[in-house]
Amino acid sequence: MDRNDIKKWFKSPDKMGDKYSLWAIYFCTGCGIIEIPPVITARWDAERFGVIPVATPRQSNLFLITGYVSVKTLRAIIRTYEQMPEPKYTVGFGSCPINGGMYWDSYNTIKHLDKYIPIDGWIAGCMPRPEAIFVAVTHLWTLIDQGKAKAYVKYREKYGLYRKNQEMALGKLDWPPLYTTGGGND
Amino acid sequence: MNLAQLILISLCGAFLTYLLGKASSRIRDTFAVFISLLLIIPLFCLYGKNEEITYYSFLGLPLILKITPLSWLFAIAVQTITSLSVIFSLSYMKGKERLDFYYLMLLLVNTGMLGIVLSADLISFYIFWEIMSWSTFLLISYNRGPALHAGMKYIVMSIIGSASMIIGILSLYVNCGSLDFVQIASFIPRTSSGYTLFILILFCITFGIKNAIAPFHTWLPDAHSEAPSPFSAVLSGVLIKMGTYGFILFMYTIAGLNIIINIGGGSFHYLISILAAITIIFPTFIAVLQDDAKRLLAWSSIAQVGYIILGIAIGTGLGFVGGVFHFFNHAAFKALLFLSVGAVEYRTGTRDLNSLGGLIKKMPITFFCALIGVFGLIGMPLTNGFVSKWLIYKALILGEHPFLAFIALFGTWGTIIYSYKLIHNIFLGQLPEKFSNVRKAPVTMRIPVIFLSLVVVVFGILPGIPLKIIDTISASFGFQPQDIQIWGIASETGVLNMVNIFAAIFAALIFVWLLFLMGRKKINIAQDDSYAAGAYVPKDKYNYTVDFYKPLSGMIKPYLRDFVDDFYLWLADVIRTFSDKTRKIYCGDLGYYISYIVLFLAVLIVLKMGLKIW
Amino acid sequence: MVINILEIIISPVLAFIIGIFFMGLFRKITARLHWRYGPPVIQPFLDLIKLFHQQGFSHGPVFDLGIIMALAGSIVLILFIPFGGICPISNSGGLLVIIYIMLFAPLGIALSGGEAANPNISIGISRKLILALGYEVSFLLALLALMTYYNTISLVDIVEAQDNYKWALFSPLALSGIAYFIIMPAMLGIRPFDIAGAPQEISTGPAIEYGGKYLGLFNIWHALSMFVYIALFVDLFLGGGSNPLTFFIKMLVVFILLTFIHGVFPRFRIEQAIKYLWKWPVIISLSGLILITVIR
Amino acid sequence: MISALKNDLESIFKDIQISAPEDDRLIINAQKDAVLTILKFFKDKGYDHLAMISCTDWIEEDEFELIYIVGSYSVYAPAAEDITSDKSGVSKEAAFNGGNILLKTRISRKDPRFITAIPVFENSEPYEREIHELFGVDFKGHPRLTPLFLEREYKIPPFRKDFDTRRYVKDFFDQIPFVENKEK
Amino acid sequence: MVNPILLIAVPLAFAFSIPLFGLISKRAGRFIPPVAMLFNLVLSIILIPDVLESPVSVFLSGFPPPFGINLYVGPLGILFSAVIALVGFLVSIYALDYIKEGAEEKYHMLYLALLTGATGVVLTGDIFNLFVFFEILCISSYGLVGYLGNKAGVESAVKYLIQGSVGSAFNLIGIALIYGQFGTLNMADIAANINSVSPNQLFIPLVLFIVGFGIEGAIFPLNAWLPDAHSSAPSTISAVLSGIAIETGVYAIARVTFTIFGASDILLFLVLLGLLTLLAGELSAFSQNNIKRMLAYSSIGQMGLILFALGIGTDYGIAGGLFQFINHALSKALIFLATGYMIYRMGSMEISSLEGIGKKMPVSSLCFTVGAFSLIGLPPFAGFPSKFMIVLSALEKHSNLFIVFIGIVFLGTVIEATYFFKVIQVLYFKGAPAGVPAEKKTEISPAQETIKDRGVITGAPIAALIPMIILALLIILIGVYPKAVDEILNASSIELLDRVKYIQGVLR
Repeated sequence: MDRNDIKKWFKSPDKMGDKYSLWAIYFCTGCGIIEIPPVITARWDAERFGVIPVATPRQSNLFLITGYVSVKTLRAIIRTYEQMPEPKYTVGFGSCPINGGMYWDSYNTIKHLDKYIPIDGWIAGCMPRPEAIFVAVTHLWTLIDQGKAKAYVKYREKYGLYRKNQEMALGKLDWPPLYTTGGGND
Repeated sequence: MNLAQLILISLCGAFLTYLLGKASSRIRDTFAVFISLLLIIPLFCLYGKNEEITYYSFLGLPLILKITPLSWLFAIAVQTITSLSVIFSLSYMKGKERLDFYYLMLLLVNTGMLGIVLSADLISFYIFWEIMSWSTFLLISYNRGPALHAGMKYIVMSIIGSASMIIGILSLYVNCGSLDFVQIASFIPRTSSGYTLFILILFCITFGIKNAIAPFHTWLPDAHSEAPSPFSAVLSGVLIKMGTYGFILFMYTIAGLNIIINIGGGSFHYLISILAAITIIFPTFIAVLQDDAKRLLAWSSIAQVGYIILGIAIGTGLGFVGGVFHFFNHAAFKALLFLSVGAVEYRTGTRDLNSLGGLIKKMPITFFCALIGVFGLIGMPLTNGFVSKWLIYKALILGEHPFLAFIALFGTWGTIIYSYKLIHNIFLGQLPEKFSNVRKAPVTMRIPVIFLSLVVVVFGILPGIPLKIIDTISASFGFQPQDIQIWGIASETGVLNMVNIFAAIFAALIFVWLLFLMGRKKINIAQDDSYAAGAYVPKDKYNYTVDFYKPLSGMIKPYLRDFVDDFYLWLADVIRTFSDKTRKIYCGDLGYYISYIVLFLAVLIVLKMGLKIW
Repeated sequence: MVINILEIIISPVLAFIIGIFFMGLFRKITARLHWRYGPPVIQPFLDLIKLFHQQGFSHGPVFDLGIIMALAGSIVLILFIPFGGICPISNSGGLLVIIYIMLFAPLGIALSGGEAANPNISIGISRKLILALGYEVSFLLALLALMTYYNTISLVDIVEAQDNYKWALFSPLALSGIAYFIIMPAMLGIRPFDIAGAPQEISTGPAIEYGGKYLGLFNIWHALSMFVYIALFVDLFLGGGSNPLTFFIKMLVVFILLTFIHGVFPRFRIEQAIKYLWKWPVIISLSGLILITVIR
Repeated sequence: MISALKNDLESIFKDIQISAPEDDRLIINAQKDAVLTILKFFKDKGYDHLAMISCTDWIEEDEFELIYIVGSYSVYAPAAEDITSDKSGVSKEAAFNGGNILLKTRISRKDPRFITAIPVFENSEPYEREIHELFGVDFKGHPRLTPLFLEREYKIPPFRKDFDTRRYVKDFFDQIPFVENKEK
Repeated sequence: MVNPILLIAVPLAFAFSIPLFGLISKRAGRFIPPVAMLFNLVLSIILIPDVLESPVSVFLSGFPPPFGINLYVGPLGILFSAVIALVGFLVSIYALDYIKEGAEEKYHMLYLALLTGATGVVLTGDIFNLFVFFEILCISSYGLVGYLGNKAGVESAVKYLIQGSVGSAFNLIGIALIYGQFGTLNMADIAANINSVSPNQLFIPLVLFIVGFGIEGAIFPLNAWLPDAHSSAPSTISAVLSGIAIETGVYAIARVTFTIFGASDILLFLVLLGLLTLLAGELSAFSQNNIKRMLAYSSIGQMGLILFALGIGTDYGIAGGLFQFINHALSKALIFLATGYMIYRMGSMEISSLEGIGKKMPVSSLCFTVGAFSLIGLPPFAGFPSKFMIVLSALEKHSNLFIVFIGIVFLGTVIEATYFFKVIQVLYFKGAPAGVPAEKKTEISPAQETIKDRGVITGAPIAALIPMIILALLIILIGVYPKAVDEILNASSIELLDRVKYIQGVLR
């Protein structure tokens, strides 16, 4: 928690800015959403760390996917992710987005979310407790510090692959591709 | 180039356009534009000179034309607005039928207005007033359908107006012997104040009807929304201001300042300012409820004219200068708004505020000029509307009329409400599917719109230019001259320095723009790439324009029924039923007819013999 | 002349600092009301740093022009308002100009929101304008009472007239002062009246499409407008303070009161807000004006 | 009261088996073509609420079983004192505290076709759409048998027992390649 | 100096010579009336200058003044005869092409008889002679009203005949009383010793005269015949009737009240009567949808206005009244002629059927508009100076009562403007009708053969357009340059007011 370290603020304001003002847009997918209210209210107060919930993707830079992802919800997740401004970080809650969790053999859920959108960090557990969420946030800070939280750069470079995967899973998408340039866009 | 030749040229120009129209429409169009532009030049160089010419005598009465600073200002406004609307109607009226008739009438209205403004005696004033009235009638009912009803409502009210005017003129002629303004002005102090009040009331009825003051405003909304757009720009820009010219003429040139102030114990001009205040409030909030762009603008014209009359009727120098300056500004930005709405109607075919939207992408210039027009209407700083409203408010507040000032200020917020609705429903929001291939407004439509928006901005930043002229007018009426600089008004009770404000705003804009550039480079995205809670924006179903101020209109709609209009319609029905009854007298039965004759004879004899009346 | 230039530079910066401080305080106090620890007071500043290097999406030239115009309007407004001893441009137009320059901000945001072509934004804007219509009635009545009482339209004269503790709030203008205070939450757009930017109903209304630096400018504008309205209140009714420090303290008191109101009250629906605003504050300010006209 | 209802049923309909394990439930097995008339009969009796239509897949007997669960609000659960109103025209002594009727029928699995119950119960439309989508039962006369939940077409409707989800996941989801990160 | 008797003798001679010309070629008769009227017009214009210096008094049968039948040609008389001749001439040109069927010679004979009767009434100085010419006028107009021969025409002609005869009976009784009283029939002679008799004996003949001439002069309670007569007569006849015949009635009332009885106290009664007629006419025209009835009612209204002006009694007032007479004669004739061919082309008199004629028959609708605008009194047309003078003279009386009267006059103008503008809107701005609505034809003009040639709507023929254009130009000329008729108006109003000068003129 090097928030009060003025030298760091002057050295790398963008990293520090990102770290200590993570505005989260949480998409009420799956059962993880019930964990968010205690995180942002009195009991575990996420605002201490600068994490506040915001209403629209445009204003946010942290995307929490809190639970299993059904095929229909994937469409909304991709749309929201693409509408978020550039330095954006995504955190997957629970085992379902990692590998499908207990719905591993269901015909209707997405197994590996990171085939469709890049994920910076995962929180294991079949619905992690608020403390785990805070651990994830601090972990994300270190990633940002080390410059390893570059999921959005990966999305930009490999957009073609991602787009292909998305179209394989969802059939025709009715919004135009986000990046026309970008590698792997064969 | 004396004044009589001026009027003659514009009159023959009108008829010549009609004849040329028979030859070929191209020649007629160019000739109409040429004649209306040509007339501006002599008018322009008449500034300052006070020519006077008796051009004709009618039944022993000399008809005189004279140019005064006031009439010069009005003449310039009239001529520019008309020529702009002629340029605008070149392309707007292209496909329509009977265009010779349209241009003839438009230029006739222009001649009528010029004649009114330049005439120096009441008879020529009346003659040009009538020419203006019935040519306006023919133009209002130009595009058939409901326009006929609007035209009929207009002509009946203007006939009543001109009837009361002719009675006033003739009683003046009988009592004062001559109809020249100068003689009347010298005659008024000598007569009893009761008679002057009677004359003033008669003329105020006429000018009130033409000016659409509170009780007589009912014809304006129909006339404006039915008339062709270029003409409704002239109609609301300058034509209803002929009433204002009449007010100023009678309250200041003829009656003179000190008479007006203490006539009827000072209540007369106070009554007019209350009437003007009422005219500000109700039409503004009725305009908020309108769904048709031009009807909204029509109601807003009534409200803005209320400001002008309020400025004039307060009776202080500042108020007068503010009122006349507001006339000039209102002519500019209201014509601008009507023309831009006309351009939108020309391109999209509709002016219904519920179905338009998103045209900013397709018609950027029209949007930008309409935006400046709306800023002028609201009175944002840096536009000329602000300066004139500032003057009026200062006159009101320092003139101990806090409640009138409150009504005027509150009217401004009403203006903001309906003018933002106008801009939002036409230009902002999602572009509906059916307007996806709308093209830009044609060039002949953009020239007048751009010129007017320049006028609005330039006179907003450097108000000194027009204020200097208006100050000479107010000085000629006996107000003490204001201390006017190029940048605004400097007086001990409060300085308005527009250049100062402009510099501050411009600096702030530059500073914020730099702050804006400091941030990361922005990415432009399409209009339909907007937040829709994860879904893709559905076509045509993602627009909030229908009944834009639903919560507000729910509350104020019941109170804003137009009672005056219903009263007039009821009156018309009464006359119609009464006339049906009188027609029953001629019932076609011979026996009745003969009995009428004999009865009439008997009654006469009985009256004479029995009661010895004679 | 140099002092004047200096003042012109200092007062916006000072206003920005105080504004940001107020925003931080605002979040801290509401957090403490919610029994939460709450963010550090400089959190809004940190947010700005993040926002300014975050990517911003633009819907077109008017989208940028609108938010720039809004912020420029607030900055110019600050120049007109005497802040303690400092008053950069005091001699051109006075209170009437202030009323009109206040129009820049809502219209600027309305225009940029309009271009963002999102119905939630349009609903937000229409609510904001209707709300403004609501509180404008008593705001104007209060100002007019002031102007007629001191018979001037310049703000500086009003401040001087209230020297050595003859505050307007305790003079016959008390009614107008109370009315002005009642409508302050509506002007600032905080809790009882934050219908226009309600995150739950219309996802922050006009601010939906603002990302990155647009959101940064929006937050700065919100901070400055909070500063302006409170400074105006202090100037008009609390004597305006001889030096910036006393002025700041008065502002702090007023601000904390407002934050308490914000923390406690639920949000009005727009019809309820209008009915309320047109009933009580108008009655108070109208009677204030009548009282003044009677006295004069 | 259940017996009164049972006797009426037997008297009207021939080949149905009725068993009433508990007091408030009546399980009726009926033939395919008698279903609608029975439903009509129950509706007239005041059982105007079709709770749901469900379908079970008897893969061994190569049959689908459609279960219509019919209950009633208006008639049979009158508030204690509200005896007066008999607007529904059914005798009050049939005071039967609600309870459900389960009407079961069997249809063949090869070509699962059945008629729609919309004329009797309008609210059966979504249930039938769901069964059509997840079991592949075709309801004749149904206005719009369009997909309700699933995003994609499935060769074998997913709820059938012979639909192997593991294989489906293997050959659909697992075919989608991972997006390789540079350094990984 | 040409003898004014020719003014009456020549048209009479021509009238009776029409059957002779009829022998040469059947349709030659229609060229006679224009020639006769042209002669009359030229003669009265020649007479105007020397009549202005001193009125000409001619004695027919060579007896000395009080006994012989004398013609008194003052400025008033010559003014009326000039206008009658002008309108008669133009209408007769219009009738060349308009009247084709039916008994043409009889039409033209009656037409000429009517005009001679009118000229005679205007010029005569002898009461009985006045009565005789009045009878010629009325009888020929009965005949002409019933000329169409359809049911409505005959019925209204009979009604007109009965009421006219009642009126002439009253006239005859009045003349008999006067003759019994004074023993002489010469107006000047009666006027000279009028006050040798007590006023209430004089009252009965005066009232009888007013009622008798009032019926022809379309005063309110007496004018019940006018709407039917005008609407069922052919347009040329209704033009002449409302252009000339009604005015002669009013002239007779004016001559009787002013010169003979000099009863100045009856003026207020005339004013009230005028206002009543004005209101009745305008109100009943307001909600009328048959165009000719509407125009008939508006004639009643205009007559009321003229009577009101004459009733004011000051010389400026009477000049205004006479100016209004000129304006009404010209513009009402113009409107009737214009509507003549419109109705004929469209087949029905309903206003709603005249939609979109402005495009099809541009000249006649333009003339209709000019006539309508001048009747309302809009500036550039003849109606404006006349209304100007009337209202001015009323105001000069400086009595609040007259301000109320002026209010009523203007109420009438507003109502008149409303229904005229309604018609103008129908003409120009309503949708263009597809074909000719053949079925609802209430009145077709006498002449044309079958309907087939009217499939396409063409403008009025040239013979009809010339008189209309001349009338329109005259209206605009008088409207712009009123001084042209100013001089003769003042002279004739002085003649009416100044009884003594009239008496000397005749009895010197």
